[in-house]
Amino acid sequence: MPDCNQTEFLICLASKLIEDRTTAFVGTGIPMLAAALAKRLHAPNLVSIFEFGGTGASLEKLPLGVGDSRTFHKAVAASGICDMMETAQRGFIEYGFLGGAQIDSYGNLNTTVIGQYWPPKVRLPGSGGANDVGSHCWKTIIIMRQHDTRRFVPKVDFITTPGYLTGPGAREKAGLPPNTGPYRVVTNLALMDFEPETRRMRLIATHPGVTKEQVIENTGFELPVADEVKTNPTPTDEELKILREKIDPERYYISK
Amino acid sequence: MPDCNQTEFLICLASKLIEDRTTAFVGTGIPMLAAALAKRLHAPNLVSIFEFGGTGASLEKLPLGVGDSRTFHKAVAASGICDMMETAQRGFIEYGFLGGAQIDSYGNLNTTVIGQYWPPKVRLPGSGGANDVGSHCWKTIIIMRQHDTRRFVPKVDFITTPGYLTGPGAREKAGLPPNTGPYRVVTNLALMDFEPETRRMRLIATHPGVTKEQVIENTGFELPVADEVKTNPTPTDEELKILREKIDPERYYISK
Amino acid sequence: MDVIESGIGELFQPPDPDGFREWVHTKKNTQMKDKVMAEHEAVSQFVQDGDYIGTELYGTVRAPMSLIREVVRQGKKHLRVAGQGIHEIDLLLAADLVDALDITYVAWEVYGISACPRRAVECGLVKTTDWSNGGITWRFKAAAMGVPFIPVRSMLGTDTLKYSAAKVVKDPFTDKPVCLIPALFMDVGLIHVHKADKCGNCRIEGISGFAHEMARASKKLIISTEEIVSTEEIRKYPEQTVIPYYLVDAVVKAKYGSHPGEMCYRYWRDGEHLQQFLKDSKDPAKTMTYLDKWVYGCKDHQQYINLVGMERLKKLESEIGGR
Amino acid sequence: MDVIESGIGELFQPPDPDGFREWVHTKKNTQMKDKVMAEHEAVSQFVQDGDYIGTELYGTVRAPMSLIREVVRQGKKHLRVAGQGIHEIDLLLAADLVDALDITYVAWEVYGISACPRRAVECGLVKTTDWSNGGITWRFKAAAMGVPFIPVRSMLGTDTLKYSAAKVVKDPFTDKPVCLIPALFMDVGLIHVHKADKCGNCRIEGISGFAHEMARASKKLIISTEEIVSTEEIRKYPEQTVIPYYLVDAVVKAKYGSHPGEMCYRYWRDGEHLQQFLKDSKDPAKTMTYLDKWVYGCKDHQQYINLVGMERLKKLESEIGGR
Repeated sequence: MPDCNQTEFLICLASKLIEDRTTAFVGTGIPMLAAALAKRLHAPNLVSIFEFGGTGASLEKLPLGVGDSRTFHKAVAASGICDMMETAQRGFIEYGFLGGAQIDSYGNLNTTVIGQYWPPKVRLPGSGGANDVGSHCWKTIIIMRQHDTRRFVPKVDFITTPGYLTGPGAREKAGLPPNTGPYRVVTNLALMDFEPETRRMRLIATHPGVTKEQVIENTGFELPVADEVKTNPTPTDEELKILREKIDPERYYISK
Repeated sequence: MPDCNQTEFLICLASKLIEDRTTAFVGTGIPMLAAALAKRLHAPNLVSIFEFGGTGASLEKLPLGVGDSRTFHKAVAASGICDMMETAQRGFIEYGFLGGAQIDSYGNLNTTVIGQYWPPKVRLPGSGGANDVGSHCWKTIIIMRQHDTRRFVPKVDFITTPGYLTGPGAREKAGLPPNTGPYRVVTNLALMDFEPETRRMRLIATHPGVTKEQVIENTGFELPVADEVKTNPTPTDEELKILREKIDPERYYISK
Repeated sequence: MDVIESGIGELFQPPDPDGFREWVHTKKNTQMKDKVMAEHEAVSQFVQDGDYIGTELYGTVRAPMSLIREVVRQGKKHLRVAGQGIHEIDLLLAADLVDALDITYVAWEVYGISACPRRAVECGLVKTTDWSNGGITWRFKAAAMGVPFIPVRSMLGTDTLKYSAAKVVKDPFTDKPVCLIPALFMDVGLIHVHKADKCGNCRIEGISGFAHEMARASKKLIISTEEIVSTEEIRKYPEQTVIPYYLVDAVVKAKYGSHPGEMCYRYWRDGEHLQQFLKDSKDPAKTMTYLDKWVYGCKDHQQYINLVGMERLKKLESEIGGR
Repeated sequence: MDVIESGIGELFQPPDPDGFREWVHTKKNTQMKDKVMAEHEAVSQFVQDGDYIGTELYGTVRAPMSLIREVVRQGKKHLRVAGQGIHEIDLLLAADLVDALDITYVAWEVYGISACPRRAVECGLVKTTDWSNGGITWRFKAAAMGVPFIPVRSMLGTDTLKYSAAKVVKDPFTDKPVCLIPALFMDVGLIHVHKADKCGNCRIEGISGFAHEMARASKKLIISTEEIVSTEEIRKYPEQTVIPYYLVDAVVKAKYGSHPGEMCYRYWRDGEHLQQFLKDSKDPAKTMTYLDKWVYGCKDHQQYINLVGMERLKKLESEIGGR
């Protein structure tokens, strides 16, 4: 591992998944840093969309939440939540970023409760915009800071946000827009995609120093492995410098 | 008849139907003049709402259409058509004004076609906002410039805008908001209301010099007569002066 | 939630949210880039024969008249058209470019009724489906929301519903009947605004009519604008952006683009011009003479403006109310 | 249009467009008149025990914090609450005023998760029904439209739907499943704005969040505002009015009314204050100490502001980004 912490590694890796000249629905936390980093490096034309109405902000200062004034500082538009959700619903948003307390092999996510619904053992924050992002964006990128069997589970306690649900065709059958769904899963150990035929999560790259076996061991469901497993790139000095000095100088996120 | 034409008489009469401190959904033509006159005389606190977004304009100059800039000159709000239609749909608009080529005894109005639907013998302007106004406003005031048997018919060729449809309870059964519907009909001969039990049009007042019999003769359906038939007030000199000099000095409407 | 009644009107453009999404994903570019082009280029590139098109607001008020004249000039055929119809739809009808109208109101308000739609519809040349004004705008709104329909409480119980393509269902929450209005995703939207930057971020002064909804309901969107402003200016007041750039395909500079209609806070309507057309419209030959002079006779909007003359335009500017 | 699935969540406020209309017609005054009053009067007059209330935007961003503190001060009980929940819902929960939550997100974003909702929900004191963020906002939008529901393509296929009170039906136009979100007509809406006139015509700078929808979905609407401006100023730029006067029942002047949250273009959030509360929230006793000091200990918003201190507030003003 390079001279950076896991969060920094994650952010840099997630950032590289964003293509230039696209739109990304940006949520609180790592997605904001990844989008800001991408915008300063390889994706200057990225338009970030925040669910409370900010479109195309400069991202000079890191937003602390999806409605704060930095989400629309020097933005091209500042509207409201319905407009943004409907923009996603109409198919205008390429990338969505999601996280969760639990994930299963189809990329279904739980951010609602641990245990039964009510009263729950642990009450989590809830969907927020996650369900909408996961329903409407073309490609959702899932970020999981802790890759372990408590979080990568055979069955999540509550499907807050749809992944591929029960497998191929299930999203469409449920009425979700076709050809949408989880695209990548980024964790502190590895990078996964979803195998096109089965829609099951698949290991495609590990972080430097992490073995395939380690990843499989820390996954609570059967994890297929791609024919060729690559090694994820270590953050460059430039990436780390921008991240630490420009994007999150107060270390709200990257110190975690 | 006073020294004024029928249009002027109509406008002054319609104007008096508007109570102060209320809202009125104002359409093109006589409604605009009636609202402007009411606002200058007995209803200074009237808030006029135009379907393309103008709310509470000063009405210093007469609008020539429901979207023109005079409909929101010094207005308190200038939004769009959906906001206005939904404001009516939520029950915020007291009065609506309607007209038509044909009307039946339940106050159903036709402004779409004479003859079959397509191809029609005569193509009329269409609903415009009339159907929405007639569906959602609490009290709709119908203005008919020509009271005759060609226009007051047993059955309209096309129900563009709902009156009481087929009678008591029919609006509610169709899904329209309860306790709404036609309130008064103002014509060049008389003033009618709708009998509460039957929801049929009823003669309640005639213009000076017009007899009950004349009104009945010019109505193509059975027209019940109220126990007491009043005589409609002649426009005052003040009303006519304001109407001619302030409201429609170019005589767009009142010369017709 | 049973369907109680289905309108028998033809659905000239059936709602297809998935098709719209797919179109956006494969054909629409979300890059912020310069989209300024001449009206000729915009219309030839983005309007095709057979397209379903919509215009906002309406013929005498902030309508994209310079773009409509260009559509007529290029003779785009077999169009299906929605929107409030006044002068703009008259021109399309007079030039015989329209096959079908989703119609709500085709008259000239204070001025009377134009003969163009009457002729076209009464002789059966143009098919119609009727909606209320709320109804047709809610169709744009449903599309703007990315859903196949929205429920409303208009049109119920009437022939407006019967001859439309709306449906009545029993609402599963209240058990009362509601009207479902099908979304109207358009091929092309044409909107005239006060200010836009070169990427297509737009501002509208005064009422916004149905610009918000139509912009979002259009696969291809051509903006004409009185004025082009810098993106820096747009970024300064982001809450004033009614139409964000990613919805827009072309930005056409068109000062006086709403003439002979008005543009609030800028210029008043040209009543003389409008009333002359209305008179001419009664006679098919005179209607063609009007088109020959004002549309075919001008190579572009600039020539049209020259023909109107600056004296007239300055007068109209002086007649509009301020803030 | 068969119902394919019905969420099993409790509908704490079933959609009733006719009831809302009747309420508007009999109780709401459409007269333009002076509605400025003290927060004590506004809350005591327009919030009742058992009311269903909503707040906009959320605890750290343009939230009606001074009004919420007044609701807590007056101890309004058995509330049912909707909205994004951060600091504002924490206060209501900490004071034990809430029976039921329509919940979408109750965490503090960058700062972590507050213990207040966890305690309240995990011990079963407060009932919940979950929605997505889009879902709950669309509930306001449906109410703002005056209809019983709107169709959306969120929540489908998930437990978010199963435990909500939404329904899935087959769309009669496309034959595909869509989710129907029931309208949420609220008893009371609380919204904090940048500018309002004394009648309640309001302007919001920057993003409008869900103010448009919530204002229109509320039977009673209390506005707090950073600044009161003249009606003449409002009339000059009518397109900037997000909330027209007729929706509003009370206008409360509350400079720094969003503190400890931010108010865009005016003042930045008070991070220290927020993080201190978040720490305190872990311990019920310390949570009460916070309430004692910052809510019960202040007779009104002015005293609260005095307690915060002008030095701190001036610093927050200097930290907010400009245009």
